[in-house]
Formats: sequence, structure tokens, C-alpha cells
Amino acid sequence: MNVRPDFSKNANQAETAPAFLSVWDMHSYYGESYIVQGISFNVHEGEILALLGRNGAGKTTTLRSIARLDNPQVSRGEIWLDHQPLHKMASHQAAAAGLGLVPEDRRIIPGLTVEENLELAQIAPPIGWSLDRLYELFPRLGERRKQEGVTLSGGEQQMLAIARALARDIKVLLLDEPYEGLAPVIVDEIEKTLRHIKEQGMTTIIVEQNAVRALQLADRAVILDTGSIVFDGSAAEVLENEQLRAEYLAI
Amino acid sequence: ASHGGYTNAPTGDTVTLGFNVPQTGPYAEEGLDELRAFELAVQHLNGEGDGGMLNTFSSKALNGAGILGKKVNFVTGDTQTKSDAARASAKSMIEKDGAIMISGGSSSGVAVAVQGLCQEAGIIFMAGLTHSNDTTGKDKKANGFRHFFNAYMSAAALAPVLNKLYGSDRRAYHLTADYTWGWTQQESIQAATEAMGWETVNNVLTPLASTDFSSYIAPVLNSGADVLVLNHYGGNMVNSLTNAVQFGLREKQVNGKNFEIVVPLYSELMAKGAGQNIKGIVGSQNWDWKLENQMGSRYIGTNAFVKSFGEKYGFPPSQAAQTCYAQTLLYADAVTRAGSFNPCAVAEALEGFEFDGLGNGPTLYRADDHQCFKDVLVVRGAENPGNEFELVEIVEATPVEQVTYAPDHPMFAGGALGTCNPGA
Amino acid sequence: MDAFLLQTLNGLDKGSAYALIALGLTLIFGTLGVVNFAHGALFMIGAFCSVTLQRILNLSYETVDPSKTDFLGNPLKVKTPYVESWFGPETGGAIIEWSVPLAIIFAIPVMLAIGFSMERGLIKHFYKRPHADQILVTFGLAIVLQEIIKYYYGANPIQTPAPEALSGVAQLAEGIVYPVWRIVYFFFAIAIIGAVFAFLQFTTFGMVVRAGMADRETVGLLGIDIDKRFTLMFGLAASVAGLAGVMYGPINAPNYHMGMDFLVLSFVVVVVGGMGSLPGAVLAGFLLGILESFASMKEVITLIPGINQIIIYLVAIVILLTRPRGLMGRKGVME
Amino acid sequence: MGILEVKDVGKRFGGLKALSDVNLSVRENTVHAIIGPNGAGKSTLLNCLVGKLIPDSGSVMFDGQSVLGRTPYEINQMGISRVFQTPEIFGDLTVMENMMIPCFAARDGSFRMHAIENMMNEKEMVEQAEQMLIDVNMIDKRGMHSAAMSRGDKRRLEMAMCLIQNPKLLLLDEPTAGMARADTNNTIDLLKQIKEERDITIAIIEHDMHVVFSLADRITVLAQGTPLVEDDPQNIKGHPKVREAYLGEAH
Amino acid sequence: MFGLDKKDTSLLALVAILTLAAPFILNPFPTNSGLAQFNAGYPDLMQRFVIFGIFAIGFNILFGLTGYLSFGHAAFLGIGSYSAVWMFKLLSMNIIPAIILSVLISGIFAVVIGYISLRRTGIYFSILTLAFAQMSFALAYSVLTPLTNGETGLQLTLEDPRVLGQSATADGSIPVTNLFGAEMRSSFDMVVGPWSFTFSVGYYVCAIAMLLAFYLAIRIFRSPFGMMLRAIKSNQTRMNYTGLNPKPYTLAAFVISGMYAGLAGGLLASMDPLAGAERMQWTASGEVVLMTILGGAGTLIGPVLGAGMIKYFENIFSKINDNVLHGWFSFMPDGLEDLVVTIIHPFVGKGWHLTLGIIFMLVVIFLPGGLVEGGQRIAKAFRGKKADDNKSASTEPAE
Ligand SMILES: Nc1ncnc2c1ncn2[C@@H]1O[C@H](COP(=O)(O)OP(=O)(O)OP(=O)(O)O)[C@@H](O)[C@H]1O
Ligand SMILES: Nc1ncnc2c1ncn2[C@@H]1O[C@H](COP(=O)(O)OP(=O)(O)OP(=O)(O)O)[C@@H](O)[C@H]1O
Ligand SMILES: CC(C)C[C@H](N)C(=O)O
Ligand SMILES: [Mg+2]
Ligand SMILES: [Mg+2]
Repeated sequence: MNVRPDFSKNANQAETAPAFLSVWDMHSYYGESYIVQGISFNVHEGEILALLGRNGAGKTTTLRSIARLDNPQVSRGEIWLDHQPLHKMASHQAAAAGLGLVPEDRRIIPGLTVEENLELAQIAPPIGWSLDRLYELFPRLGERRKQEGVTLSGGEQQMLAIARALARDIKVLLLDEPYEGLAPVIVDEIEKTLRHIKEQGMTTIIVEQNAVRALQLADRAVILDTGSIVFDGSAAEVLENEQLRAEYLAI
Repeated sequence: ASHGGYTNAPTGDTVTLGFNVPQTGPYAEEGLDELRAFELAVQHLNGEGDGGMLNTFSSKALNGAGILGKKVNFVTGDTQTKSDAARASAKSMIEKDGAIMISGGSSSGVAVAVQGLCQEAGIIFMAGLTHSNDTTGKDKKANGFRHFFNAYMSAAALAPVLNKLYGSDRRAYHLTADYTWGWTQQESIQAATEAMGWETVNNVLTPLASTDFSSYIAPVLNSGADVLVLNHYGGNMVNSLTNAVQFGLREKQVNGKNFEIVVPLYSELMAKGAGQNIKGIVGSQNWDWKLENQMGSRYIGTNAFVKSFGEKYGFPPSQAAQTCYAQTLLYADAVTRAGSFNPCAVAEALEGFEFDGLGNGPTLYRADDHQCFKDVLVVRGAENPGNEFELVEIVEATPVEQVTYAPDHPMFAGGALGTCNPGA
Repeated sequence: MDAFLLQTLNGLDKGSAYALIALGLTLIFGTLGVVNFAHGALFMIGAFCSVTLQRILNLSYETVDPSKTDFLGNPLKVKTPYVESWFGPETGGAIIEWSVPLAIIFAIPVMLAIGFSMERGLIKHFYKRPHADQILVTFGLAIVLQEIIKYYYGANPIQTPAPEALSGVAQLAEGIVYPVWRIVYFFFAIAIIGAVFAFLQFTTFGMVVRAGMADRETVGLLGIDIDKRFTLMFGLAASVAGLAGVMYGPINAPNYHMGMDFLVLSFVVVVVGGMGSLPGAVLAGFLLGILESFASMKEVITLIPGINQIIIYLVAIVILLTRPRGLMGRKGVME
Repeated sequence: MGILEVKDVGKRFGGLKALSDVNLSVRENTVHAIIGPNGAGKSTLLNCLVGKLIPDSGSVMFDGQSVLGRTPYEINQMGISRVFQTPEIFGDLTVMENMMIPCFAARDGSFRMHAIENMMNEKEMVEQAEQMLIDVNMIDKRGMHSAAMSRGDKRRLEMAMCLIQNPKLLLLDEPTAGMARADTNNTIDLLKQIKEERDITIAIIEHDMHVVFSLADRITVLAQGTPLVEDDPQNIKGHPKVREAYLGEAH
Repeated sequence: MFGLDKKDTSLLALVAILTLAAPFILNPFPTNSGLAQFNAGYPDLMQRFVIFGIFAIGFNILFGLTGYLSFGHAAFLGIGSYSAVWMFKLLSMNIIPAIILSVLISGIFAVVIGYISLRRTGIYFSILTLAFAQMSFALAYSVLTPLTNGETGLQLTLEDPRVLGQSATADGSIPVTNLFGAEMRSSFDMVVGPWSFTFSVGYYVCAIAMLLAFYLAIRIFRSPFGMMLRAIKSNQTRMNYTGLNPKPYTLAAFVISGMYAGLAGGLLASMDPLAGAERMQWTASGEVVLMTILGGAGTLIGPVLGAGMIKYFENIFSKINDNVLHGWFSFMPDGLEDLVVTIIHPFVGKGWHLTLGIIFMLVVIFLPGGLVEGGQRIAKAFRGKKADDNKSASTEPAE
């Protein structure tokens, strides 16, 4: 097992429990555009972290960097998940190490049915929720299991994307705007699910424009602005801090 | 460049010849053998090596000191067996390298196209491999000369042998490559064989790009034909013959006779490609390296050439090599005799020129159409090759009289030689 | 009637070749999304595997036979293949004679190795590049491979005959004979096609690769090492092409440009079959093979001159205009 | 009589009835919101209006003319513009070029060849486009390669492209999904302003109730392919069926 | 100038200078030096450079802008050539009517083929165009021989009517193609010391045609029409929902590029009055695709560079034989000389294809944008550090 360096002192918050996912001084580029400009933060096991910021702040870029996708390129920095150095891995290895990303544009695979999209997630171990259990959570998907995934309605696709992440046995769930395009009832539903899996020990990072909702769910919040962290603290703090909300979240 | 009243008149102490052969594509092997011969000829002209056929050539004008005292240089090009590319290559030899004579080619289409170009540019074209009647028929040009034989001659030489071997009561089925050469050869063979009593059952044109001929061969089985004539060359021929053998045509009995296959235009390079399948199959050739040994000293020059070539390259020359070698020597000789590189003077020296000692026996360069007349070989794939080079055995050397035709023969009608063009 | 039957057989046979080449091509082209202009070259290399094996088996030592002379009048050198001297002329001769079937065993590792190294070394970097770039690089590669073969083996065709037992003709019915090797080829093609289908149908491999082509990134996010599978797929396709080439040798003697001769046609076959559809490629291969055979019949040519030269393209146009995605194409693949 | 009249429209996908007996009348110069659970058929309905799908039954009249059987570009030329659920922009072009294309379409119709006129010499159009970019707060991105923008920005660009065409009817499919709160508010303002200044009708699909209730003059709730209720926003909010099927408890 | 902005004007000016001075630029080596082998400044090759440049520029209007990859463009080149040669046979040897007819006839064919092929997109479109071109080729090669003279190619003969000219000249030759009397074949040699430069009428006619074609291409690239074409490549759905009908735009681009090909074909025949069927074969269509990608698809100058490069290899490298090699390296000791020649041998002469294949691979691997990108990189390297310093400023996030 790899040993995780202790970054915790550098994160500007009081350390209580050892961090589960650590991002240390991460810099990311799209080609020549410098997007994420050296950010560090920690997430603890079983915690929900809200990653907030305006359009173009670099939230998606941060999640993609953590998930080790080819683009953006992480030029410097370290990412550790449960003692494993993610920054040395390719995306499929990061996934095997326990990372699950629900990408912002859902990325339902064309040409595959709903069920195949889910089966695909269960080809490489470790396997998480069973299909039956997923269909229970999202009955609409069960009804449409033979339909081609990309012909689902926007909201249904979002459900499929989340279900697909849960179909794998993951340790950290990265959600990029999971509520987008979902009917309020469904948002409630998903929120419930997130709380539920949190109780079972899931660690989550959620990026969401609906900041209030996200903050109500989250334990902690990190606010990004032009690729740097401008706030790292408890979710409640943001909800209380008028100025912060106005300046970075416009709420 | 224009000095001396004709295109590319050599000014320095060298003269440049252009050898334009297929170096890529399906005829590359022929092209390379032609190049070898050209190189050898140039060496001999410049007095290097053993002199090859210079020693046996009936004209003694050449002395190994180049042409008219100028050292012979050469440039080479790739025709890619495409008229377009061949013309481009020839043009560059003329425009860039100042070539004063172009030789080579291995497809009649290409030869005709390049011959046309040379006519326009005022350059002598000494055709290499081209067998279509049209080259010295409807497409003949005053600046163009062909040493190689043609389809008519093949037919004239083959017909009596076929008659002797297979009888006069035969039904022939033709497969023909769908282009000039195929057409004229088919026409010639059909005419010659019908004249001796054969019947032509069918003639099917096959696309040049075909690789699998099975769908053309299969109908032969039940057509009632007992002879298959393959008017194919190169890869086409290797494949169609292979296919025909696969379909059991050679073991077949029709009308109480053995089924026979004829490949009117033969070459040892093709024979090599066709391997076992070629055994016993009859065709015609312009020349063969065993000619002098087997048919006597009428074909003097053959051994001298085989020796020079064989020692340099390690294997005997093909007919392609021989014809290109001969053409180069003939050109040099004509220049020397004319005392000028002027194409019109050269043409005059070549027209009606009678010579011997270049391996084909006594030969005439006929003035009317610039076609050489000489004996034609009827050959057959060797049943038991004595060695890896003896793939072809000579059946007969058909005397020149038998293959000579009148200049106005209908198969060659249609074009005019025109007047010689010195260019510039 | 016989003529019809014969042409159908011929068509099936031509179709087998088209289908096999198209099958390999569509694995790369329709599944990995790479326009592989070097596929023909892989077919050609397969054929040259058997040429090479034949050469290896024919490796000989020379003895001088003073009683005979060579073409220059020197004493003749006689060659005896080592295999014959090791195993005796009987067995040795048989081994040489069976070189084409033996070449299958020889070709599989060779083609896999070529396929793997080609994918790892070159193609891998081109998945995300535009098709145009893929065309340029694979075309360049095809030329290079072809020229290398030409350099070593010359431009002329080289015969790779079938073993005696499998050549000759078989009597199929009264008055209907057909070359044995072509029948062998047909069944060989069917077997390969069946094996590939089974592999892709009864494993998740096919689905994963298809998904990977549609969206590599997401498949990676699901923990799947798609690169490895792509490499394997490429090796598989190269082997299919290579085996098609090995077995094709006895039908037409291999030469260095046989791949280019088939290349354009196999693209047509794949597209007519429909992008991304394996059954489509096979179906189109057989269909075009049969149509081409019938179009070469004298009766047909007389009716429509030149039809034999254009039939494939004509049919391709008609099919593509009436069925937007070819016979069985999937939506969104290379549209 | 509304500017858009949808009568008895039905649409099936295989065995699935995506729309049945949809009747809808959108009055001129109003904002008509269509809401409903995921998969209710909202996007499908929009697709039927713009020629992307052809309904199995029923009729769609716009401005007194039927749109059925017309191609998408013809329908657009009639005055209907649409913003998609996932942004459809010209990714290879710059933001400014993206804006110019609808300008030319408005000027030249569906096809006209200006092969030797210089695009950027069309002063008037360029100015118009720039003004629009200012309105949507994107002028600083005018030269940017549009594929490289964050998704919120793509959304805004697409909307700007639709607005500059001066459509009579603007169809918006979740225009603010994924947009930061601040920009969402800007968008609301922009739409309001446009509605006031121009002769425009807007049909909007949205799951963000804040947007819906700020803008809509009239709301149709679609559920399982049929309109559940159509009413004023006030009444919808309190409608029990709507709450149950769609809004959930929070609203 | 000419309605172009500054950058385009200087590009056009640069290209104009390069083409007009080509006889100098392409003959940098003294005639007698060993390197003269690399001189490309003889009329035929210079003509080919610009003619295939025209072909590639036209192809790029379709492919570079709309992304529709036609695999049958050589058909239009062939049709253009046949039309021109027929004009020489029937009308007169003046190239103007011949070229006009080439452009028109290829245009007509392009309308028909384009109209049908453009009903499909992507690979399906490519295969449709390929099929049409292969059919044209096969027919020209065989069945249509009365029109095309099959494999040999359509040639002029002394018996052609040439109603507005003469069938044969006084001395019994076929007359030469000309532009109102100026013969395409005539040229003038300028000898400067050991150098020799050839100025050919034919070349300058082609060069001017190329400059016009290039200028038109720039205008198209910068026009609303050009932008529409790029929009089609980018997103046809959005195009449709913006009220634009992509079909006529793509068809127009197809026809324009077909006419460019026709022009190239007509010029080819004007320079050398022979039209061979091979110029319609798929390999010829493939060649223009390769030229365009090699140079840089979608760029203005790229296709011209690509065309030049391929034609250079075809004509110069194929002519380097062992003899020439020995000539170059004769200064070396014998053993070394042979070794060097043996090493180079596979890559030149009959091996020129091998070199070309390797170049294709190297360019596309290391210069994803084609030769143009190579040029840009060199330019950047020259501008040096300065650009690097600016980089950090420009890489800040956009917001
Ligand atoms: N593929 C790309 N190439 C270049 N730049 C990109 C690319 N994707 C995003 N960017 C730039 O990176 C910056 C951050 O983008 P990112 O998608 O991370 O923002 P975000 O915080 O997720 O915004 P949003 O809320 O709009 O999704 C933006 O300025 C964007 O323009
Ligand atoms: N091409 C198709 N084939 C099969 N089913 C389809 C197709 N397109 C849509 N559907 C189904 O039709 C239903 C309506 O889809 P639609 O996209 O209109 O929903 P929506 O109301 O826009 O939902 P959302 O708010 O989630 O975007 C969905 O259940 C969807 O799965
Ligand atoms: C090479 C030649 C002897 C035969 C060739 N096919 C021709 O056209 O003439
Ligand atoms: Mg984002
Ligand atoms: Mg929707």
C-alpha cells in the first residue's frame, strides 16, 4: 500500500479526521489554457463536499482532473484517494481505485441500450449496486431498459448517469451538476439517495449551480473562482455569510 | 534547349538518353529488366565491359567510344504504367535532362502515348515492350521505332503451330484484356486461327483491374470450346491462367480432344510468376536466351548478350532486356551512320535498315511503318526445366517471311506516319 | 442452369474473400472508428507469410552436379531443401507441399504481432485525430509495407500452390465441377466469420469496444482499460486479414500490390454493408461477389456492355441511395 | 386564437406513447411555460414544433400556417427559433462567427451565395451581433473558439444566436440549466426585456421554478404525454396534482 | 487590396511572388553540379505544381470547409481533360475555348454527381463519390473508347477537323496548343553563369490561372458563403434550426470544387494534349486527398504545398538511380561509396514510393496540421522567446 503524505496542515481548515481524498497543489491545463491554478483541499470519509463557483470557474475541470481524464492535463500536483496516488493513474485505474464520476453532460453511450449502459459499468470490478436495486431507485430506467440510452429524456439520462456510477463499487462519488434538468420531485428523490448512501459511508463531491440545495446537503463547501480556491469551510458558514454568497454565488 | 536546329542537340562532350520504364506497379519487374539492359548497353557503347552484341552486330559503325565521340549518359524514369505519368516522366527527361532519345515502356498504351509526345517534341522514341498492332499501325509516328514484334506477327507465327499441335478443327474461347493491346491481339489471333479452320466460340472482355477470373473461366467449361486463348499479360495472365488450371481445364476432354490453353504473348518473367501452371502452354516470344544454342548461329549475338548480362546480373536476360538493349544499340548506330543526332537524320538512317547479329537473325527496320521484321519464336512452358531459368522451351522459330504483312494491312490501317519532327 | 449454379458458386467464393477482408476492415473501421488504408496491406502480408514459410521450408544447401551446366555454361549447382534431407524426401516434400495450410499456424502469431505493434506504435495516437489524418498515416504505412515486400520479394506474383490433395476439381453434381481449394476457402471463410461472430456475440468484448469507440472517455471512467481491448481488437482484425491472405494465395498468386487491389473494393463492401455492422459487411461481401459474378456472364455483358466493370459501384450507389446507412448500418457511425 | 395552435398532437416511439392528445394554444406576446416530470414529453413536443419530429396525428399551426411537413429551416424561416436542451452551437467557429450566421440567415433566407463578399465588412450586422453579445454579457469572449467554453457560456451563446434572429416565437428548452445563479437572473431579465421591447412570444421548458414563476404568463403542465392542467402561475403553484406529480414538497 | 485584409493580401502577394519567380526558385543548383538532379524548374513539372495546386485548392474548398470528403474528385479532372482535348480536336488549338468547356462540363457533372452523393453524409458520401468516379474511370477505360481512346488516352491526330484552325501544320505536324498564337510549348532559356532558368509560356499561363484560383479561394474562405460551409462542417443541426438549408451550400461547394478540378484538367490537357483514363482512377482521387491533408486541410496555402511536395517526389525522386548516386558520392573511397549508395538505394528511383510513404507518416505524426503547421512552428521558433513570454499572459482562464 502506498503511503499518503500529510497535506492536512496546509489545507486552511482544522483537521479532525484524516482526509480520505486529498488534492494537493493541483494545476490543470486545456492545451495552453491554464485553468486550475494550484488548488488543495481534503475530503473526509463519509463527507459530502459542495464544490461551488460561477460558470467557467473551473469546477468541471477540477472534477475531470481528479478523475484522471486525458483532458485537462494535470501539470503538477498530487491526488490521493485512500492511500492510493491517483495522480499516477490513468482514468480507468482511478476508477478501479474507487472513483466514480457523473459527468456534466451525462455522457450516455450512444448505440447502447439503458441496460447495456449499466452493464458496461459492471464489466470491470469492483461491482456495486445490482441492476435490480438501481431500477428500484429509478423505476423509469427499469421501464425503459431496452430503449437506446441517448433517446431518453434529459432527466432520464441524468438518472442513468447517476445509476451508472452507483453500479460500480466506488469510494468517492463525483457529481457534476446532478440536479440539472431534473424535475423538483426527482431532485428530492436523488437528494434522499445521496443522504442514504452517505449514511452507508460514501464520500461525495457535488458540483451544483443550485447552491442552496447543495449547501443544505453538504457538510463542507469549497468555492472556486477563476481556478483558485476562495473559500474552504463548512457549508453552514457559506449559508450564513452574506458577502460570500453575494460575491461568488449570487444568492 | 535549342541549338543546331533540333531539340536537345548535345553541346558538350556527352549525350543523354532517357530510359522510361515502369519501376512501380504490376510491370515493375519487366521495367527493371529493361533498365538493366539499358545500363549494359550504355556501358558497351562507352567501351566498358566486354562489348556484348557490339561484337556481333552487323554494322560496325560503333567503336566503343560513345556516340559520335560523345560519352553516353542516361536518365531513368518511372512510367508507373500510366500514360499520364509516363508522359510526365518523358517530358522531364526532355525538358530537364536534355535527353535526345527516349526508350522503354511496357504497355502499348504507354508506348503510344510517349511516342506521340516524342513526335511532338522532336525526339526519337525507340519503343521497348509494346506488342499492340497500333504502335506501328494506326498510331505510328515518324519519330517512333519498334524493334519488338506485334500481335499480328504472334498470330501469324502461332497459327501453323497450333494447327500442327491441336489440329484444324478447334473451337476457341477468348478472354481478352479490355484495352488496345488485348483487342488487337484478339483480333489478330482470331483472324489467323479462323483462316486455318478454327471456330471462335466466344470472346469476353475482362477489366484490366480484375484479379479473380473465376467468373470468366467458369462459363468456358460448358461452352463447347476446346481451346482457351488468354489475351492477357502480366498479373492478369498469371491469375487467369492459374484460375483456368484450378478449374481443371487442362485435364478436361471436350469433343473428344484434350482441352488446350494458349497464351499468345509469352514472357519468361510471366512464366516465372505462373509457376507450374505454365507447363506445356504455347505462346510466342520476340526472343529467348537459349535461341543461339538451340536454333543455331542464325541468331548470333544471343550468346554474347547472355554472357554480358548474365555475368553482370547473375541470371539470363528476358526478351524485354534484349529488345531494349538492341534498341539502344540501333539508335547509337544510326546516329553514327548518319553522322548527326538530328532526329530526321537518325530516322533516315533507321528507315529500311537491314542488320543482323543482335540475336534475332537478319532483321529489317521497315521504312513504311518503322516496324522491325524478324523471326518470331513459338515457345512452350517447359515440362521439366533443366534449371530455374529454363522455364520456357522453344518450339519453333518462325521465319520472318511468314510473319511479314503489307504496310497497308487492314489491321494496321488508319493512321499516318507523318513527317519526322526535329523539334526546336 | 449449370451456368447459373457455377456463377453462384463463384460469387460465393469471391464473396468469401470480400467478406473476410471486409470483416477485418469493419472491425477496425466500423468498430474502432479508424479508417485503415493499411488493411489491404495486412491481407497482402498474410499472403506473404505463406510465401515466406514456403521459402523457409525450401531453404536448401547446394551441391554441384558436374554433368549439367547452367545458362552460362558453368557446372550446375543443385539445391536440396534441408527439410527433405532431414525428414527424407517423402515427408520433407509433403511438408513443403502443405506449406499453405501450415502457414496458417505461422501467420497467426505474425499477424497478431504486426497488429499489436501497429496499434500500439501508431494507430493508438490516431483514435482522436480526424479521419483524414488516419487516411494519410495508414496510406503511408500501406505504401511502406508494400515497398518493403516488393524490395524483398520483387514485383512479380509468386505461386503458393495448394497441396496436391486439395487442388484439382471436385465433381459436385452431374456436369458441375468446382476447384477443391475454392470450396475449402469458402468453408474456411465461414469458419472464421463464425468464430469472430461468436467471440463478439457471446462475450461482452464487442459491446465494450463499440462503447469505447463511441465514447472512450466515459468507458475509462467505468474502470475499463479500453486501450488494451482496442489493441486486441486490432490484432484480431489483422489476423483475420492475414488469414484471408494466406488462404487466398493458391487462388491467385500473391504479389506486393494485391492489397491495394482489394482495398477500395473492401471499403465499398464495408460501407454498403453499413458502418459498424459485422453481419452487414459479410452480407454485402457475398452479395457483391455474386452480383459481380453474374455480371461477368457473356449474356449479361452483351446486354449491357461494360456492366462487369461497374456493377459493384452501381449496386453500391443504388443501395446507399435507397438505404441511407447501407444494408445494416448503425446510426451515427461515421455519418 | 394563439400564434401557436397545437391540436390533438400524438407521437409514439414504438410501443411508447410519448405524446397523446396534446392541445396547446400560445397567445401572442406571452411567455408560456411548459413544465412536467422528466420524460413527460416536453422536449418531444418541442421537436414536433420545429420539424425535428413529425407527429403521428394532430396539427400544429403557427401564425395561421401549418408547420407540419416543413423542414426545420423552413420552420425557422417562418419565425420559430429554438434553444436546445444540450447546447447546439458551431463549435469550430468563434463566438462572433456563431453570431453572424443567424444574421445572414435572417438577411438572406435559407440559401444565398455570397461567395466573394467579405463577411466582416457587413458593418451593420457586426454591430448588431456585438450588441447582442453585450446583452448576454459575452462580449469579452467574441473571438473565442466556442467549443472551448464552459457549458454555461455555450448556453448563453445559443440563446443569443436565437434572439438575434428576431424570431416571432422563441422556444427554450431548459435555457438556464447549468447556468450560474447570477447568469440565470441575468437571463430572466434579458428575456423580460426582450419580451417588452420586441414583438415576441416565448415558450419555455424549465425545471427551475424560480425561472418559471418569474417569467411565465401561463403554464401548461404536461404529464405522461398529455396536458395535466393549463393555468396561470398562481393557480399552478397551489395545484395539488401538480405538487404531487412534479413539484414535490419543497415548493 | 482586392478586397482582402492585410494578412490575406500579403499571403496572396507572397504566393504571387513565389509562383512568378518559380523558374528561379526551383532551379537553385547549377546545371552541371550533381545537385542539379534536385532542380525542379523545368516547364512540365512547374506546370504540374500549379495545376495540381489548383486541383487541391478546389478540393479544399469542399473538404477543408465543409468536411465532406470526396473520394472521386479525379473524375472531374479527367472530364475536364477529355473536354479540352475534344475541343482541340474539333475546334481549334486555342486553349481558351478548351478551358471554358472543361470548366463547364465538369461543372455539369459535378451538379449531377453532387446532387446525388450529397444525399448522404460522412463515409457514405465518400463511397458514393468514389463509386461514381470508379464508374467513370471504368467506362472511360473500355466502353467509352470511341470518346476517350481507352487506355492509351485521347490524343490529337493529323486528321482531326479543328474547324477554326488547321488539321496539320504546313510541315505535316499536329499544331501546338496556344493562347491566341502564343504557343504553350515555347519557352525561353536564360543562362546565368552555370545556372540556367527556363521561362515557359505554358507555365505562366498556368501560374496566372492558379493565382486567380487562389485569390478566389481566399475570397470564398472569407465570405459569408465560406463561413456557412464551415458552419456545416461544425454543426448541421444548428444550421437547420437557424433557418439555413445546408444542401444548396454543400452542393455549391461541391460544384465549385468540381469546376476547379475541371480547370486543372483543362490546363493539364492544354499543356500536354493527352487525356488518359488513369487520371480518373481512385488513386488519383486519393492523391488529391493526400495532397490536401499533407499540406494542411482547411488552410489556404496548405493544399498547394501538399501538391508541390507529392509532385516533386514523383518527378524528382523517381529519377535518382544508382548511376546518379554513384555520381554524387564518387568523392568517397570506393567501399564507403558503395555502402552509402546501398543505403540510399531503396529510397530513391524505384523506391520513391517508399520515401513518399515515410514522409506521409512523419508529417502526419509530427505535424498534425500538415506542412502548414510545420511552417508555423518554424516561424514561431524564429520569433523566439518573445512569444513564450506572452504565453503566460494569454493562458489565464477566460473569465
Ligand atoms: N476543452 C476545453 N478547452 C479549452 N478550454 C476549456 C475547455 N473546457 C473548458 N475550458 C475553459 O476552462 C474554464 C473552466 O471551465 P469549466 O468547465 O471547468 O468550468 P465550470 O466551473 O465547470 O463551469 P460551468 O458551471 O459553466 O460548467 C472555462 O473558462 C472554459 O472556457
Ligand atoms: N427517439 C426516441 N425513441 C424512443 N423513446 C423516446 C425517443 N425520444 C424520446 N423518447 C421517450 O419519450 C419520452 C418523452 O421524452 P422527452 O424528451 O420529450 O421528455 P421531457 O419531457 O423533455 O423530459 P426532461 O424534462 O427529462 O427533458 C421519454 O420517456 C423518452 O424516453
Ligand atoms: C508488355 C507488352 C509486351 C504487352 C503489353 N500488355 C502491351 O500492351 O503491349
Ligand atoms: Mg461545468
Ligand atoms: Mg427534455
